[in-house]
Amino acid sequence: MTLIAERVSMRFGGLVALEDVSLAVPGTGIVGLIGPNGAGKTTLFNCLTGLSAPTSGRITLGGRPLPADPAEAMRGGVARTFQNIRLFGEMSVLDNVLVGRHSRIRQSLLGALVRSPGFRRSETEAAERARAELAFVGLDPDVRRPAGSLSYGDQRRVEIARALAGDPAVLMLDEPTAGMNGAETAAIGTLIRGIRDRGIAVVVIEHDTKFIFSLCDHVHVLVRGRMLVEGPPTSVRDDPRVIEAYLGTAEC
Amino acid sequence: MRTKGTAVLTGLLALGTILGAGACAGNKTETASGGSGCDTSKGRLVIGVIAPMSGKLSAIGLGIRNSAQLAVEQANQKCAVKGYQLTVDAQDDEANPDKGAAAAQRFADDPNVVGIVGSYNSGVARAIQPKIAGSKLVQISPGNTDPALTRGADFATAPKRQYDNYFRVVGTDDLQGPFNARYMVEKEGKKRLAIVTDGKAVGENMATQFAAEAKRLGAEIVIREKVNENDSDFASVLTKVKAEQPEAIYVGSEYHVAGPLSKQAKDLGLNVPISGNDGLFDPQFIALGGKDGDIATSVGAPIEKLDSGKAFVEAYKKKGFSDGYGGFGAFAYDSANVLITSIGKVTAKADWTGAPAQRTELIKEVQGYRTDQGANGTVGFDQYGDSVNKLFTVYQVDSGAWKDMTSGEFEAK
Amino acid sequence: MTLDDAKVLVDAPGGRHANPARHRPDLLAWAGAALVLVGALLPWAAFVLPGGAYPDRATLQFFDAPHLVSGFRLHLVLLGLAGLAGRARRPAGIGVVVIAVVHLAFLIGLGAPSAGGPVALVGGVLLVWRRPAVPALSLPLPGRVLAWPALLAAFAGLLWLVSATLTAGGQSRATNPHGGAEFLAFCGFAFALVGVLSAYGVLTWLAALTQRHRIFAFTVMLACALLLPVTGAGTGYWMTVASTIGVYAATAIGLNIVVGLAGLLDLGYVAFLGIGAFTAANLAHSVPFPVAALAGAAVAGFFGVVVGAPTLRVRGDYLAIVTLAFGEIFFRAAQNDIGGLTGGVNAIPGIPPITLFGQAFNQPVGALPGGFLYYGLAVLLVAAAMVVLVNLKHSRTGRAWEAIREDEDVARAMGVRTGRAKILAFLVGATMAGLAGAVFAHKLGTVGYESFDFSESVTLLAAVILGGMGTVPGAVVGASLLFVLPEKLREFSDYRLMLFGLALILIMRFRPRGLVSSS
Amino acid sequence: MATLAQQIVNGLVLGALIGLIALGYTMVYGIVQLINFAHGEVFMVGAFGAHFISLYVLPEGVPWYAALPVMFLAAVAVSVVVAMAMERLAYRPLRGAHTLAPLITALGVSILLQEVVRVFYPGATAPLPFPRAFPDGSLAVGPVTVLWTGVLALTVAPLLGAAVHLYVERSRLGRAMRATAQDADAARLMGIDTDRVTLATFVIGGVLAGVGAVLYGIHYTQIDTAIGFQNGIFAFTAAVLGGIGSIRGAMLGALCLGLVKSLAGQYAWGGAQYDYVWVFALLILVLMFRPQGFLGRPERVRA
Repeated sequence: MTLIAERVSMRFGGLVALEDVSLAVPGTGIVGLIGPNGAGKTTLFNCLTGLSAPTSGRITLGGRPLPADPAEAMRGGVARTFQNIRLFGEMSVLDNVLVGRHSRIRQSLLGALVRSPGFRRSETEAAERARAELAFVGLDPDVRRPAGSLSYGDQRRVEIARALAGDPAVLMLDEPTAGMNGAETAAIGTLIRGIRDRGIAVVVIEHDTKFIFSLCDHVHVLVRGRMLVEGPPTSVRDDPRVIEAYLGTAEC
Repeated sequence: MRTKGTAVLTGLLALGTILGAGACAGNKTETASGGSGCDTSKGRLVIGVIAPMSGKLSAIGLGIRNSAQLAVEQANQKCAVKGYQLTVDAQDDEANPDKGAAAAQRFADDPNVVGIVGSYNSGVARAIQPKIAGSKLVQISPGNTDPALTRGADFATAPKRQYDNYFRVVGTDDLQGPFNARYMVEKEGKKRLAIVTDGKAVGENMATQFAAEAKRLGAEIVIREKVNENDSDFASVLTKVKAEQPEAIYVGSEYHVAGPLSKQAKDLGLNVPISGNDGLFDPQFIALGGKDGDIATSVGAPIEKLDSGKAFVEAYKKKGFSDGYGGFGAFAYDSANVLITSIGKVTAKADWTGAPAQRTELIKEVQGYRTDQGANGTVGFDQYGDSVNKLFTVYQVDSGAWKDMTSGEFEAK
Repeated sequence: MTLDDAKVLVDAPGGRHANPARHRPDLLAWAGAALVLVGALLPWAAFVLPGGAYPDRATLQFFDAPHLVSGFRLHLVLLGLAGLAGRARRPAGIGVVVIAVVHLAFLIGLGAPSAGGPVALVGGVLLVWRRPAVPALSLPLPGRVLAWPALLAAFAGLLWLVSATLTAGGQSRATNPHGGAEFLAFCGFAFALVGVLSAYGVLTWLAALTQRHRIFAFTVMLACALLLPVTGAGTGYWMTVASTIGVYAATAIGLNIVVGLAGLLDLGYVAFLGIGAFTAANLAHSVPFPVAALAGAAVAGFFGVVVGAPTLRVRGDYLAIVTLAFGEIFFRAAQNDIGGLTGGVNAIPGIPPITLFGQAFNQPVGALPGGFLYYGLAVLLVAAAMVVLVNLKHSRTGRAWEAIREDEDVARAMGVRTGRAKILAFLVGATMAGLAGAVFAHKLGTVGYESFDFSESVTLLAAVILGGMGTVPGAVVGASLLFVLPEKLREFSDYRLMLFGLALILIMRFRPRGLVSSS
Repeated sequence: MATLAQQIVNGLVLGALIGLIALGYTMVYGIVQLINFAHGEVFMVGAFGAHFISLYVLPEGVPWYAALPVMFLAAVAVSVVVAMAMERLAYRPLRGAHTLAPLITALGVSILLQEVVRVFYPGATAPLPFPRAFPDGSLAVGPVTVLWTGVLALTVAPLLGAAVHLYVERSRLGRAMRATAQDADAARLMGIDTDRVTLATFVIGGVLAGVGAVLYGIHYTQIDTAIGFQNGIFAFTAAVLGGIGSIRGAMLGALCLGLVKSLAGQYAWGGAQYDYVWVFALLILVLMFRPQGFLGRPERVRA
């Protein structure tokens, strides 16, 4: 399924956050989205995950319009993580991932009340799947601790496992390496490639241009609400407009 | 860690100190009740009191408890029940039926308890009655005025006794309300009447009975409104009342609503007399804003005109309780004395065991009880368990004090 | 070696030999334990009240039997012995201090304190002071052969503790004037007992066992609860109080779904109890109880959805005030006898007792105390509510609720239809409250609007939070505490509500996450 | 017409008195996000403080213009001390604890204060008459009458509200308060002593409650231990209606509440017995369509 944004604009009162931005996420591969602070990355991200509806333009997933509701977007196949980790801190790691699986679990309230065989089967299946995702991101599936008590890096991984548990077609990662050191960043890069290899399209927002250029198949550069450049990493990296945009802001 | 431990310790010590204070307070009354020269070899009998002793109604509840306590201490001094020492076990019901029912069950389980003085709230009584009916524990209420408690839901048309172990020494709403109406319409000549109630059972029922009788006598009820029992601001309701130009306002509530209401009415330029039931008949009514010309009816003859009433008031004051006897203390005193006299007669025949048969015998004694020397004059019960004392008195505020105008019995016409 | 040195050594990391507390006996602590033992055997009162029949003499006789090791003296001896062991020292010490302070305060009030109290108090303080810094033990989990008897023993112990707490100090103040002191002292002992068990990791161990053998543990617990009437607490009075607790506990469990699981603060929750009660009361004379109860549950559930609807737009503390507003509206409507359904100020009187299979529930059965049937019904109600809570908590719905509580926006982003889930929480919670309300109506025999005012909502909320939000036994523990404590504190008549307020503050100060909580 | 005008005045007077309590609620909420249910009791103890001074300390025959300032001072002093003690002893230890723990503490404090006053203050088991420390009588404008005490409340409450507003906007401490309300962690990083700010907020709330208590007492001429809880609930409602955290909103919400109560009692279905129902129904409606209240900042969905 491809996620496509066509001529998306977003205005808050008089402020123009996005203007005529178009972007296509193919059914597979890793798409990078970079840009200086305030370029509108997060706004675009919010539109692509159904959190906010664009003022104009349209967003489609697999040819159908993306509902402007995060829950429905997730059900449609767009899963995400958060820039500043937002796990369900008091819930166990496994339960966190199971919430990610929420929309794919079929259970009736009555079945849950009497713990019917069908209910038990679905619970076991869901738990197995959640543990598999935890193992996939490199965590011990048997940890019983509350998610909030894990280390920073592990929390990032739980977030990714949680998003993967919902069988997404497109996984949106909001600064997945923020606050990580080189080795950790590299490990996340490997993990993201692994996700791509499962046939899931990945969109990564980052500040770290080096990381993006080494990881992505396709890179978009957003500056002041407009899509400045897009293309394969090699061509984007050397584009003078990108260099100028980044140097221009770096001096501030 | 250490500071936390210290804090715990300090907290516990503080708690202990407060509890200690509580324990002392409990004990003072305990030793005070002992130490008379009577024979108390057969042990101790308990008179249970159920009343609201905390919260908004605590002044009334504490008055009830203290008055019952007074009666019991006097009885102990006079050795009224030979061989036994009497004691009061007062339980707070917080004006909550559930709490009252639990306390009643506690009394019903305890063979040492001979009877209950209480409750004040009719709502609490409704929950108590079924709890103690089975164990035949006698209950005498100093404050329940809902007629349905004794005579059933169709009390006016088809009265039927509800529980043979339930009695009360106060007059009911269906007598006092009409008595008040008759005075207001016939003696005061008020033809346009407004009614304001506080949404509580006593006031509402009394007001309904008041309205029925007033209409029968040809007066008009121009408006009937309800205020919140916790409110202090009656300006809005009174503005509405004022627009109907009433000649008097009947307030179905107690002094803490009626007093300020009287003042606020006057402030709004609605200078008409306030009339109400025994809930208004309290010196505080005047302190809180009751004005000259305001009227209250109360059950029984004026307490100061009865020797027995005066004796009660003096004895109460002498005890130095921290709270006054309130509107219902005298009734609680009479209720307790009914129990004391009756238990004296029962234990004269056989030692107290608390068995249902003996409790039934006690019920019979209570039913047959009669005196003219109660704090409120005549005390006795009719076939429904209601008080035979259907005498009411009208009081009016005159130069900043209550003055009794007239007394009489109410006869339905 | 100074105290601080000792502390440093104890705190020093690693090493099997690094714990000098084992090798070097803490003489002061032992002295404390010895003082407690001595204090337990000394006389506590300077004189005995003269003469009189049994109850009078009992006032001080209680303190004047130096060599009779029973009651609080037995407790002190046990705690003193426990104080010899390092881990148990702190809880045992606190227990001793509470017992000593309570009795001393009572005796000082009488003007009759003697040596026993102060000696024990000093011993207790020493024990608390000389507590070693050792972590709680973690015990290995046994197989089923050992686990089942262990659980049986634990719940039997719990049954004993509950019964002993209820009966501590006797029932009537008139016949036992120091009942209040006795009760509080027992609470101190019970606290110490639980503390000692916790220090040795027994509680965590039992919790893990319960978790593992969930069904067995639940069955045993239910059986124990139904056995309460045959213990010392099996009087009509305690049955009445306990069935009231049961009704409120079941309601509180429903509230726990709304507040504890879904994180939706509801300040008008008692309205659902009221709706259930009024519905059942109106139907009481026309249909059998089970039908009336179901109708009460259904009507309450319907209103749960109505009240839940604003959650689609209103969040957090704003939601709290919306629920408060609904609660107030219900209260006023009930007071004014809306539609002739609530009886207004005169309430609905004369609701007949539940009668099933020809047995009226208010009549005694055999030798069992009166009110037993209502108690049994209340226990079943609570058990059912617990099953609902547990089963839903460990399901897709329950996880969605918890996710909403933790972070509603993220829950949405994870595909949870939060609006629907929140309304469902209100629906389930309100239905449970409605069912409880039906029992409430029949049990009390009368339903009036005063039973459902704001302070009752607050009490229910306090039960949930005191017990531990979102936990299964939490609401039951909280409700029990909130209803038993005021009943037992009756001995302090004027001061009881004050003490209750103080207790709320202190519990939140020292256990802000509730009494039943892992952390 | 006369009735309508009178009802509007009645509503405004009630609103002004509630507004002073609502200000305390809204400020504390703004700073620490705590629904301080015990704030009503701060108001209640203030009333008893003034009662105490007037009855047991001031000699008899002191003219009202001498007595009233003393009563204000006493009420404010008692309210402030209780508010500070509450913050230091009950709430501060819970800072950072689970959000609902302070709520239960607040309820505990509320019960404790009510009971302490009821048990230990002489005569407080029943409603007490409040000293008449202001000229009796009323101002009549055409058919509309307003008690002089009502005029006083209508003057003092908005003035105090404006003063607090200015203080929070202009003063150093006020800036610190706004910073703390925005983001306590950031404020702490900027060197703001948030503990002090919180305490100061409770103090201001106490001052307003104390002043409100005396105005309330002289206007309604009686006080009891329940006035705090009851009026606290209304104040809380008013604060939410106006937008909790907003100072102008609290005043506006309170005036609105007063008006709705008195006008609904006059004109709406069901009469005065349903006046609070209309107040609460309005509240629900407002929150449904404007969940942040009249003047509150909308709560943004974070992402």
